[in-house]
Amino acid sequence: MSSHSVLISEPKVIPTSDSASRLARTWRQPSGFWGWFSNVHHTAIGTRYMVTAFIFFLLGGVLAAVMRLQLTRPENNVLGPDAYNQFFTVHGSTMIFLFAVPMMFQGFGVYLVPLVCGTRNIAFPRLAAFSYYLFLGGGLLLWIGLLTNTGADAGWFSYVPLAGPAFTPGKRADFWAQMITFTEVSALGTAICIAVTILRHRAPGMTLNRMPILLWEKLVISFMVIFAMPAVMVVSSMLLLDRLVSTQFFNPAVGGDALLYQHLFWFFGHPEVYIIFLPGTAIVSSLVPVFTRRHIFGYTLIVLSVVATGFLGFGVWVHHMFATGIPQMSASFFTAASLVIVIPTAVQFFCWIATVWNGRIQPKLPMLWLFGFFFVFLIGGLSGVMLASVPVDWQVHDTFFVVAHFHYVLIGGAVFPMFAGLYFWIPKITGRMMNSTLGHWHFWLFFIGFNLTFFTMHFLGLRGMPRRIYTYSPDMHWNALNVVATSGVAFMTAAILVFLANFFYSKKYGELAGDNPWAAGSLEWATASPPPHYNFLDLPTVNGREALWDAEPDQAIVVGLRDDVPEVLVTNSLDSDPEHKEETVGPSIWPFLTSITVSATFVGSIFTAWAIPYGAPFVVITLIGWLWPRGHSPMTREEAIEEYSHG
Amino acid sequence: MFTLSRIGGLSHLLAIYQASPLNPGRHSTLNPVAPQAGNIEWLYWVIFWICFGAFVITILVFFTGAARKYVRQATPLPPIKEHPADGIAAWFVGGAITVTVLSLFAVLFMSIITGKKVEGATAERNAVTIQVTGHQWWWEATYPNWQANLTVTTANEFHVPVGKKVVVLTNSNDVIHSFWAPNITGKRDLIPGYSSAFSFEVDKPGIYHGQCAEFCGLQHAHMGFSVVAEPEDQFAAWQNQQVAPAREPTTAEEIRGRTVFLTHACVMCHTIRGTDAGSRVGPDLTHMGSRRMIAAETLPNTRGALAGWILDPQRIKPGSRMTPNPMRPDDLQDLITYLESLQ
Amino acid sequence: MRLYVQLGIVIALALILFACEREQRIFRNPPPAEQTLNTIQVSGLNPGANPIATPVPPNTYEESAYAVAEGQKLFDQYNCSGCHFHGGGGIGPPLMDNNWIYGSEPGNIFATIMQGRPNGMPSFRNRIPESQAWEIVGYVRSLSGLLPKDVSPGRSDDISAYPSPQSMTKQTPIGVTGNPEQPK
Amino acid sequence: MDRICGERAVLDVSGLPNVAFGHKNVTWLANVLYMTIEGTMFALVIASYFYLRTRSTDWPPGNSPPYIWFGVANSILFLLSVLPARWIQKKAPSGDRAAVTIGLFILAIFASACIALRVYEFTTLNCRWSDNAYASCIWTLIGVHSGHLVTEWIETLVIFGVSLTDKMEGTRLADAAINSDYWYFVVVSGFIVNFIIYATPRFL
Repeated sequence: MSSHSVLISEPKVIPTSDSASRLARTWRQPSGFWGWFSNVHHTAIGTRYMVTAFIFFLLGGVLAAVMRLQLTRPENNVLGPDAYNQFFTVHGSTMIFLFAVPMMFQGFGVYLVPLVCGTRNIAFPRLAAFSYYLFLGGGLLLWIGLLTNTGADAGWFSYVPLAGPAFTPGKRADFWAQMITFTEVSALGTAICIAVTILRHRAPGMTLNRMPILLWEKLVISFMVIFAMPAVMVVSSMLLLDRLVSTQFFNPAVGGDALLYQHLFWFFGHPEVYIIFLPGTAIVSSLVPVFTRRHIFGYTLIVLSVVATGFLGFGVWVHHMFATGIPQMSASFFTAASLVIVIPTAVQFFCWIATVWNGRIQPKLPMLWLFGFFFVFLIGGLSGVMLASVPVDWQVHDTFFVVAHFHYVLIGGAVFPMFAGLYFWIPKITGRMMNSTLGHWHFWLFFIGFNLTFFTMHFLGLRGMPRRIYTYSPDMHWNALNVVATSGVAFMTAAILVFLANFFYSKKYGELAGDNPWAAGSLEWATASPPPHYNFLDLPTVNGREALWDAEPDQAIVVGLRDDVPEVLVTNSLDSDPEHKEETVGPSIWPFLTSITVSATFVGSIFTAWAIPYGAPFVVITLIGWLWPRGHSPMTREEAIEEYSHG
Repeated sequence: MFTLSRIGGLSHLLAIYQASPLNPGRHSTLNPVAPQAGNIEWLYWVIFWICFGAFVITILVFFTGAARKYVRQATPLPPIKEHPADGIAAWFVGGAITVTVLSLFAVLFMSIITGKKVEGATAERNAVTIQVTGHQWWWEATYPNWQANLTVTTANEFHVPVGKKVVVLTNSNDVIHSFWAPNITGKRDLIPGYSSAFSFEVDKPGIYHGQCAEFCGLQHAHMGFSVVAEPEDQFAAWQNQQVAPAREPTTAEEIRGRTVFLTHACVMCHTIRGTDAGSRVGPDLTHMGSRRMIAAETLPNTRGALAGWILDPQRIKPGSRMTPNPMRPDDLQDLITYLESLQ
Repeated sequence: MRLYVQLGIVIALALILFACEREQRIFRNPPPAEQTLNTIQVSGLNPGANPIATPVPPNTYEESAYAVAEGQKLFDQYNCSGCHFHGGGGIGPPLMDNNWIYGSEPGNIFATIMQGRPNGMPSFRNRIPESQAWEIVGYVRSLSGLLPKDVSPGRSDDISAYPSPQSMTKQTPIGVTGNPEQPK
Repeated sequence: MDRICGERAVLDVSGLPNVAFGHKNVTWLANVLYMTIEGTMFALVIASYFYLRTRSTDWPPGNSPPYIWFGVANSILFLLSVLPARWIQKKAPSGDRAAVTIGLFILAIFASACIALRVYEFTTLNCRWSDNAYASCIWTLIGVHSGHLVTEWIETLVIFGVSLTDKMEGTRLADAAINSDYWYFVVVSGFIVNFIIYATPRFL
């Protein structure tokens, strides 16, 4: 990093100018134990999402490692069927609901979107904070369940009737269903925050056709969340109602239907895959220009692809149900749809390749992870083409082939870009660079381990090993392949340990990053690392798709926002023209208190329907506490200082 | 010494072969014995090679592009290109999209054709029909006949004639299961409240393994079945044998064994036609001595395995619906003698 | 760091609160070797004969939702429904009300199943293993709300009688004389 | 965009207003997204209702359709309640606090009346949620909509409470106007839900 020594500054921003100190005072977030629960700044919330989701990633990984140990040998005794079923259900649910979406969409989204937009905070910061607490509540619920032998055990999609009242006694499936409620309310809240931030808080000049692809993708994902997540909330609520108050949605004896569950679930479940994968492509599209030193090729094509994926993602859900015996005609239709959705992803791939050809690749660590992404995700995408074909799906559906496929897609489409993104943005978050040598070790260990474990699973699937079996007979000839698959776990574990060591080491002793260590072009690099709570000393204006690269020598800054109250600029959705100024809200304990009352109501409703009428008044009280106007709008400067320095 | 090391080497080779993709395995999509699985295997390989080609080309193009302009030392940073040569790139992207779309069309077309072939007609007059009902965690098979006394009921072992069309009607008694014998055809879910039909015909005589492929609870792993494909005359003989009521016990042990059966918990769940035992909760045992395996393909049908299974099934299949049956050793021996005699 | 310690304590406390037998999946209990061996018994009906001592230990199966749900399945599979229907009663007395001719304690019901009762209830001794009988006892008691709600089964996947044991309000058991049972 | 030439180019936004009404308001957009979420939920439950219809020979299966007149009465009440909601929206941008307060009061009364009628609707559905899948759907639909009704009623009361204090100014007036948008959503979804509950069992 010697080349950018001129850019390096201390990671802690010490405001020097008068305006900076006033801004720092106005946007100050409280500290201390209770301050932690009052903080509503998006960098804090985004970091929390990332850290929490990463911890869940580690926990889910531990479960996976134990399951692999169980499968190493035929008729192994590491786990019994009961524990194994809980392990794989909690593993899947954790990775999807507590890691992938919170990390890729909420974590990166909440942290980055306001910075890339060039605004001071996310829209509805209290809602964002509330969403985080609910996400945490959902995660704790699922894991406390596992630790108290109440771990969900009907698979991460909890098909009925198996998860219904007749076949899963006790509260295991209820814990799962309520975890869904927690995490989906959280994702929906965040989606509103992110969509509104992107639509109304972009820096002046960042018109729709200059919006970085990251923002486009986050916008599309927000809308996908808004249309997809209600489906899973509806279906998990139906499951809860069936289990708790004896509704008959899924009871075939009295007009209910088991396939209704599958339709509703996958109407959410397939868009969910794209909700997980699109943030990955967002990271790729953000990083490729930086490390090829070239504007991305085919901006419009990529944006159109992303939007098309958003729409098509809702039209392919039945391909999870080909083996249910649906009519040939509709199977063909959904095969066609599933193949069509390959095209937008392929288009993005080709555009990245074109960018790589036109640019000059820099051998930096995040780019290495992007290579990993290209390799791994391509395999996952192509095995997806195989699965889209109905007859092939009839054979390999619900086998280890599918397990291999979706790990290639999800680890390839989310975890590899995540690590690329973490190595890229951690300097912004902590102010210090990550160690590149350790990063290379991390990559190669993870890449080798991943392929050992999951590529082998393709063969296991073709050779008839169904998924979700806790053991198998020695005469099935699956032993040797399973040993290979388990051996990869050792590599991946080592890789993750290397990453953790690297993170904690670099956080303390890493090279100082400076504002823009990668010489990147988007707005998050126009401020200090880590960013101050007011994000930008002067709000920027934008002149091109890569704001910093395309800036004119005297690119204008925004003046006229008050620095004595937390004011943000609201711009027009399309052209990003300034429309009005809005005073945003400051730190508050109420989102946390609300999340407590809401959580208590949700958890209570696992056990009795009366929890809802009894819990509702408390929810209302905390909501009123949250939303009741304080002070006058707009406040005088003295009042503002009074409010925010003692609040 | 020489021989030993050679054997050791051979066994290693064998292990390597068994692990390698070359070995199709006994329960495998790549070792078809029926036209249905054969068609799917063909389709699989066609799509596989298309995808393999796509993978190789994409990776080659990508890494060539990356290597071509690779900057070893990034100081000073290369300037940001303002107006790169986008013309070639546009041709590349356009061409690549065209190839992708055409390949996808080919895949779609072949999938639909193969799907039609595999699904076939299920309303054939001359077919053998099997009604398969999924239970937690075993398979019930009925060969329906308009004469009730010619209906065959058995469990976990489906006999089919070679070369003749077999229509499977599916149903489930509790949760969703999935009928899958990969050497024969693709899987089909058994969904409570739905019944569906599919058909296949096995070309090669043999015993083929199958397994439940939709997660169905605690013993999903031990819900196997076998398809015994045999020449038509053997099949007919089997059918005749299965239609008959249970063989009358002849020896003293067998008679005592039947008494043990009828006075213990067995009778609460199992049927032996020709006796008072008529419960339909567990598998029909009228001809259980003729089956190869017990406990849904979990154990071989031997005296020892049977004894272990009757005494403590929860150790073998934890969570299974079969209850432990503590009994006196002589009772157990006689019971097993009787059960084994039910050919 | 302090925050994480505090969070850890909260989680640990929560675990202690939650940890209970409710979710235990009982596969083999008691160990088969310790169970009473069944003997050949030719007659199925023996009301009054062979009285077995009313078992003293409480029904541990009643603490496990899994065991009670197994009892629910067995209740159907062993055709208890043939006489009692789904608890509503028909040929046999209803099991959802508060009327207990032979007592509502687990031991009483166990004895009823094992020994049979006059007027038609057959003895299932030797037919139904003790562990399963205890599971059925749990289910029968849940039908009139005598078990905690989180142990009682929800609705089953058939045309079942309303309400499910889970939503049944607790009935105070009374004997056949109409007097409330004496608590033991 | 005015540019003031000085040390560096600037975009001066000090003259921009602090409050925006209608679609320019940020909360308005969030409210629209929120209604989209809720609307999707309603749509999915209704889709489930029609899906379950295809799995049953007669409809409603074994129950008689709900008693119709409470539903009709409530629909009429919904229709009338649009008037005060619209009035609030008209008056809020001009800063007419008294008019907004009165409008909120009337709207709250309408909402209370709707809830009261809803109680009668619940008693005349002619089914219990645990009877069959049809009944479960009906109860879920009306239950979810009642939840919205009560939420909106509380929200109106709270904003009415705010309007009695001196905090009712600027963005609070905009919030009052947005509350009316949400009331429209409750009304429209109420119409659809009532159509499903009361009309479809009679002709499906």
